[in-house]
Amino acid sequence: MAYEISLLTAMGISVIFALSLNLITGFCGQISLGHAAFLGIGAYTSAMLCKAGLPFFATLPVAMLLAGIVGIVVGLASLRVRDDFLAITTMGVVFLFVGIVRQQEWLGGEMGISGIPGSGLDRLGFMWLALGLAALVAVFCIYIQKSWMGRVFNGVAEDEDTMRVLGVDVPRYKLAAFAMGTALAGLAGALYGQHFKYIGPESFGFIESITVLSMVVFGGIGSVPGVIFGAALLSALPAWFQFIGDYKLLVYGGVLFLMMRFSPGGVAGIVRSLLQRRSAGHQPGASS
Amino acid sequence: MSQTSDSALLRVSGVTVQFGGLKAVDDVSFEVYPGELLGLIGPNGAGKTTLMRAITGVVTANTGSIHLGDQELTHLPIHQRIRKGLAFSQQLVKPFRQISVLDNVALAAGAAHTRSPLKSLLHTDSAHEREVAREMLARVGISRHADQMPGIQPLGVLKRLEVARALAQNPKLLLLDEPLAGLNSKEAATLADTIAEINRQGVTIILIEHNLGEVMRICQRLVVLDNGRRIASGAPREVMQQPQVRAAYLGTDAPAESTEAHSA
Amino acid sequence: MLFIELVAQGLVQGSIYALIALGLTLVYGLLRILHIAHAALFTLGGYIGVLATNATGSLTLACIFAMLGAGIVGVIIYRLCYEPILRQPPFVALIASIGLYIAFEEAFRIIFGAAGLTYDAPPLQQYVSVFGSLHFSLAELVVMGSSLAIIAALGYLQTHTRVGIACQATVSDPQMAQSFGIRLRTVRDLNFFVGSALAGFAGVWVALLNNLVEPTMGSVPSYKALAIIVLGGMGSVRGTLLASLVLGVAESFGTIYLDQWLDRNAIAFALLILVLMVRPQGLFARR
Amino acid sequence: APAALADIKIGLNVPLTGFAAADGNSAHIGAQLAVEKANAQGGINGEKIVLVVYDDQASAKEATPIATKLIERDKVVGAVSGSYSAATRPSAQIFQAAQVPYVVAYSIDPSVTRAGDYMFRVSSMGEVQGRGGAKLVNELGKKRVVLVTLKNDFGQTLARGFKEGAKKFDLDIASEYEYDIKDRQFGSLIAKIKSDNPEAIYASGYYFNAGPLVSQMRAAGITVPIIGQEGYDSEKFIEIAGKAAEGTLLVTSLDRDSDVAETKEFLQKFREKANFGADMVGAATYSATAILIEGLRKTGGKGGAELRDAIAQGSYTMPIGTLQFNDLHEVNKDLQVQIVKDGAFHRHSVLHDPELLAAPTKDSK
Amino acid sequence: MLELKNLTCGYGTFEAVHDLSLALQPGTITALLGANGAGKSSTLMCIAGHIQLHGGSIMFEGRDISTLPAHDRVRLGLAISPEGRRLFKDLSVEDNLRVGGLIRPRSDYAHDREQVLSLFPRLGERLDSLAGNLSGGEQQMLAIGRALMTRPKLIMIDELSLGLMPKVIDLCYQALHKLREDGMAILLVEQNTDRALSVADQVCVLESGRTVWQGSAQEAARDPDLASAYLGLH
Ligand SMILES: Nc1ncnc2c1ncn2[C@@H]1O[C@H](COP(=O)(O)OP(=O)(O)OP(=O)(O)O)[C@@H](O)[C@H]1O
Ligand SMILES: Nc1ncnc2c1ncn2[C@@H]1O[C@H](COP(=O)(O)OP(=O)(O)OP(=O)(O)O)[C@@H](O)[C@H]1O
Ligand SMILES: [Mg+2]
Ligand SMILES: [Mg+2]
Repeated sequence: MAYEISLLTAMGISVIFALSLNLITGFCGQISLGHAAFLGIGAYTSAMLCKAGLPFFATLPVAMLLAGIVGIVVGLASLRVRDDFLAITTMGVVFLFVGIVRQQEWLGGEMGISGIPGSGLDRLGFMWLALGLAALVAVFCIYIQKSWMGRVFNGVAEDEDTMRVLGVDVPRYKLAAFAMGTALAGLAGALYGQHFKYIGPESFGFIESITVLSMVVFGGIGSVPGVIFGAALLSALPAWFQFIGDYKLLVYGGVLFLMMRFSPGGVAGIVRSLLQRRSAGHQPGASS
Repeated sequence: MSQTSDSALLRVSGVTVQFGGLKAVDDVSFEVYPGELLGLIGPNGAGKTTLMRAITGVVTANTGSIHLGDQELTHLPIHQRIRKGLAFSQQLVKPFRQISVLDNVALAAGAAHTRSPLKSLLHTDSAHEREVAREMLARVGISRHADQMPGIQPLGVLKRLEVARALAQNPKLLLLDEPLAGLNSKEAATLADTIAEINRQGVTIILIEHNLGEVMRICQRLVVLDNGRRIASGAPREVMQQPQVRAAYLGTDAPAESTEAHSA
Repeated sequence: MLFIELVAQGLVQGSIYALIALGLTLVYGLLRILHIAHAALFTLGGYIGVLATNATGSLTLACIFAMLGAGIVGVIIYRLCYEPILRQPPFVALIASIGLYIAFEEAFRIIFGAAGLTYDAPPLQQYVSVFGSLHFSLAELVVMGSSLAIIAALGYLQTHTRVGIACQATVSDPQMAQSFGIRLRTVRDLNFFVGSALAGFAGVWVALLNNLVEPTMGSVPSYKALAIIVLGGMGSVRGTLLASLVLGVAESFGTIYLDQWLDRNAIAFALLILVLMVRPQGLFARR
Repeated sequence: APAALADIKIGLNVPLTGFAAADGNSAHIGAQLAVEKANAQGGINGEKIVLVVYDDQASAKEATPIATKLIERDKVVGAVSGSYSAATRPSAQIFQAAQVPYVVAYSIDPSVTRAGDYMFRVSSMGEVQGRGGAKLVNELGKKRVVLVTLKNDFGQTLARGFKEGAKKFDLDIASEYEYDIKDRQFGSLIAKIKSDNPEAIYASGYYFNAGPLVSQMRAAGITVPIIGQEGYDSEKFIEIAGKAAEGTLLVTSLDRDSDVAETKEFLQKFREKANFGADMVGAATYSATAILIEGLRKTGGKGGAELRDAIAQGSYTMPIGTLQFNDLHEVNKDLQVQIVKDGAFHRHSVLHDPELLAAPTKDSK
Repeated sequence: MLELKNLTCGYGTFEAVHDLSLALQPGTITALLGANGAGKSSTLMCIAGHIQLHGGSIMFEGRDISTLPAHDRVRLGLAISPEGRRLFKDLSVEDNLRVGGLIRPRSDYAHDREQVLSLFPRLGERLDSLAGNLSGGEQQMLAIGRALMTRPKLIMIDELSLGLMPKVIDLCYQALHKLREDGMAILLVEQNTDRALSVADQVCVLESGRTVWQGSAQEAARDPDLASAYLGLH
């Protein structure tokens, strides 16, 4: 059982993390290649505070707050750049994060932090915590989609100039997306540190950023159920692929590539087109 | 009407816009009074669109100032100018392609909800805005297309969508950049009537248009630009009689009347 | 003296970056995709270079093979991978490209082993002194010279020839470009071939400078080359060269004087972010 | 397999894919050799030993579920880490909690053995190796050194140890530089080092850093001794650096010219199986696995506390030296100094200094 | 010269143009008219090779070009100034003209360019500007100029007068007369209906993709229904 518990906990954390990126990239259209930095900020904040004697649950809001604040700062910087420039700037953020953290002795430097005090929950309880939080985050994301904020995000994602013409304060919305997305990443980070009991700078680097973006795009960018599925699947894939041993990453890379090549909308895209085909079968001529 | 510059709704004074070495707008001043329908005309490349963009903040004026009522707009970002009561439809139409024609207009109508991120997060209902949107679509005559996607609409529909979207923002001053382009004469006349009607209902309008027939028909006053400079202004007929306007705009040989009669 | 030597070393490193980033610039300029898998072609070039040199004993032949090999694989990647998803939003191509890169890296490892390959008798290792006390290996000199020459040639091609203009038109509006007699496929194939061949060429020389080609050889270029083309203003050949050299020199000094605060990658990206905050369009805007 | 129920399973986590795959490969071969040898000698009371191997990509994220899986699914009686610190650290916590003995081959993170009494480590800590490096510099009669440090946990602990030693031997550290594990071009670094004019250079790194580093230093005209350590200890280093490798000294644990039968046999078997010569990583993982198996022999295949105590008590003659665990389950041993001569590693000297090279104990900070 | 036989085309399953038959002679102007969404632009894009044919065929100078790719059609002498102008926005005006001249021998470039610039002097003043920065009217001039640079036998112009000031419209129509005299066939899409009717030799009116009226200009002038029913003239 412990194996499944551990896997499910990791999945829950990945789901929160992926949804948080989806908020920024999927909803608001601001591509980010450096999201792992915020996972890291959350993880380090929570771990340091736990070690300082704070109970784990008290560190959660602090981790979110700190990640969110740094997120706003990064957001402010990224207001100046667009599209691919933004992508590369955010990529820079993650390299800076790793570059700075690894030099900080008080953050454990290259060694990272281990022996993080427990949360008081047993492994099963912690799994339910992770899954529960993941569900909450998912509900929150769906709510955003339905609210006016979701509409504005969509507009900003498609054409921010026109949104300005409609009287929308685009920078503030972008910042709001960054703040919410990075705070949630901070939450995921706190859980991450607690789950793995060890964190180091390399755990929050470019690779991790790319991995989470893959989860989002693989599931179907912008689609909450799709992203949940993508995150759950891709986070477990390497473990399930143990049996192909040497070919594990080869297959992983291949799967990513083939998915994009044949269903650019990700899993959500496949589901959507299946549903469409079915409804078209029932009532010919139906469109949209 | 006693039209002093104090009572002006929009006051543009000494605005210059420069792109590199090119002065697209060169020291232009004019006023728009409440309730007016002002035609802004001039040759291609005269700087009309640029002037409109300077008013709305899409480009920043190098010099000069812009006032709406007693508020200075000159250094405000676009969205704040819009919130103070400007709305505009652009020469190149840019609808949101992912949402229906109706939702495009509804999004514009929801300005009250989208004022701040927090407000927008707390509102989900859009029935009222969709109602407004339907009304606007009906007003410009494209109700039929309400539930279709904008991506497949022909130009004429998109042009009117753009006007409807601007109207939905419930502006004090509406700037229209060539709304009639791409419409045939009947459609153009209808939309021009709509514009005049909107104006009668109290919305002040600046209309940029090359369809002189309609311009002469519905505008109360004209401002003419050429090479970035204001070369004339006044009542439409008088302005069109001025030789420098005729030379710049109509070609020296064309009698003004023929051009008017032509589309009227 | 040390100052000059550090500048010189920075320029060597910068011209290596330029060679790698240049091909990426071409591809990016044409299709606007962040082509991470470009770095895999760089690695491929390295492998072909080492294997061919060891087999034939001729570095020149090896360069030709590597360029041909990388070029052809590049075209195949374009045809099979990017062409069908061109209309999709850019991150689709990005993720596909990342997937492809991972798969390539793993394929190299499985085929050639994780530990990498070396030249049996690495050529051009002699050191020569320039201006008295500056020392370069012959290989370093060739890299610098060829990257400058290639960049000059490409810059000229891009702005002064019909092919260059046709490419630019294709970037701007592919459909309309066809209506002016431009064969889209030909232009894109050509671009991918040239860009990938340059990556292959760079691979041979980096493998020679390190005397090592490893499966992960492309991992640094995969992102650093992206940073460079952004710094250079996306799609500008001149900008790419300048950005590469600036970065090379900055790293050269940074790794000596800033290593207590930032590592090499962080220096590169700190520079990038700094420049972008001042000039959001990069050092050179396109064209 | 039908006999599987009776088999005794031991676990191994190694990086078979990803950036550390080359080391993972050697470690895997080392572990297999140990198991094959034991099974050839009749296993444990006639029961075969089965090695359950999982790829952890040298990453914490992958390692955690693997450790759980080894314990829960495969029900291993003990396990070996053939991986880097990033993967070994979190695994250590899990094995400790499950009370499954875990023998660590070459991860040098101090927190591993601090995780609890089910943890064992067969290689010397980074600090110890670093101190050994300083001693070697002193024995060479050099005073003015430049310290080049690989920027990761391995490099930094080495540097820390070296600096401790340097203080003791009164060495003058002229300057100190760090580089990234991905670096292969060291032009600017070398230019600076030349201007420092040192008498010796202590440079940490793995063979893929060290190969280019050493050859570039030699090409740039630096002739002073270069001292490396375990990370250099692979034939690949000599292959990459070529002639420039000649004369390079390394402080390690594997003596290629050893007269010890175990070592000789291991070196030969490894070359047969791997098609390349043994390296430190392979030797350490072999030793860790062999020690775990010897422990199992003593308990007759039983795990848990019995196995822990059995391992802790013995003294083992291994390719990496004669080993005995202290109260923290770290080993005290001599360090081997190897020199590259005629394209191969040979014995240069042995560093014997029980005090300087003492492993940390439970009481040390 | 160009003959459309039962041309049917559209997007996916949607048919934008249905069963259109039309023949164009050298030295004539054909006006293609109709309300918004009638399928005019689709017809032009289909002839240019950018929309797939669902049925029927396109003959050019006696040769079936239905399946010929777009880049070969232009070499046969078919040029288009498309809806929305579709300029190469981040190329300069000069470079846009150069792209237009790509299929011509290098030596003709200077001469062709002179001709276009004498037609639209305004472009001559803006040669170094990026096409995307031009004003609406200037863009329209460039789009037509770029098409003329290919020295076509048949030019298709979508919404000729869109966004142009009266003076330039006059110029354009004068130019059309001249091109016709030189033997070029012209296929014109216009919303400025009476202007188009005044120059056209042949008229075709579409409604929802179907041909509802076709005939010569004289017939068009005589048919009282045409103006009111289909063309929205008062
Ligand atoms: N972003 C820009 N950069 C450089 N030049 C520009 C830019 N925008 C406009 N221009 C130039 O400024 C001049 C005025 O352009 P503007 O679009 O204002 O003209 P206009 O009066 O609207 O013309 P039209 O009636 O043709 O739309 C033109 O010559 C145009 O080329
Ligand atoms: N890309 C597209 N995908 C699907 N349908 C389209 C597309 N483009 C146009 N249509 C549809 O095809 C029909 C004909 O459009 P077309 O643009 O040819 O009309 P048009 O006569 O040129 O109109 P306008 O005068 O407004 O330019 C319209 O109903 C339009 O909605
Ligand atoms: Mg305009
Ligand atoms: Mg059309």
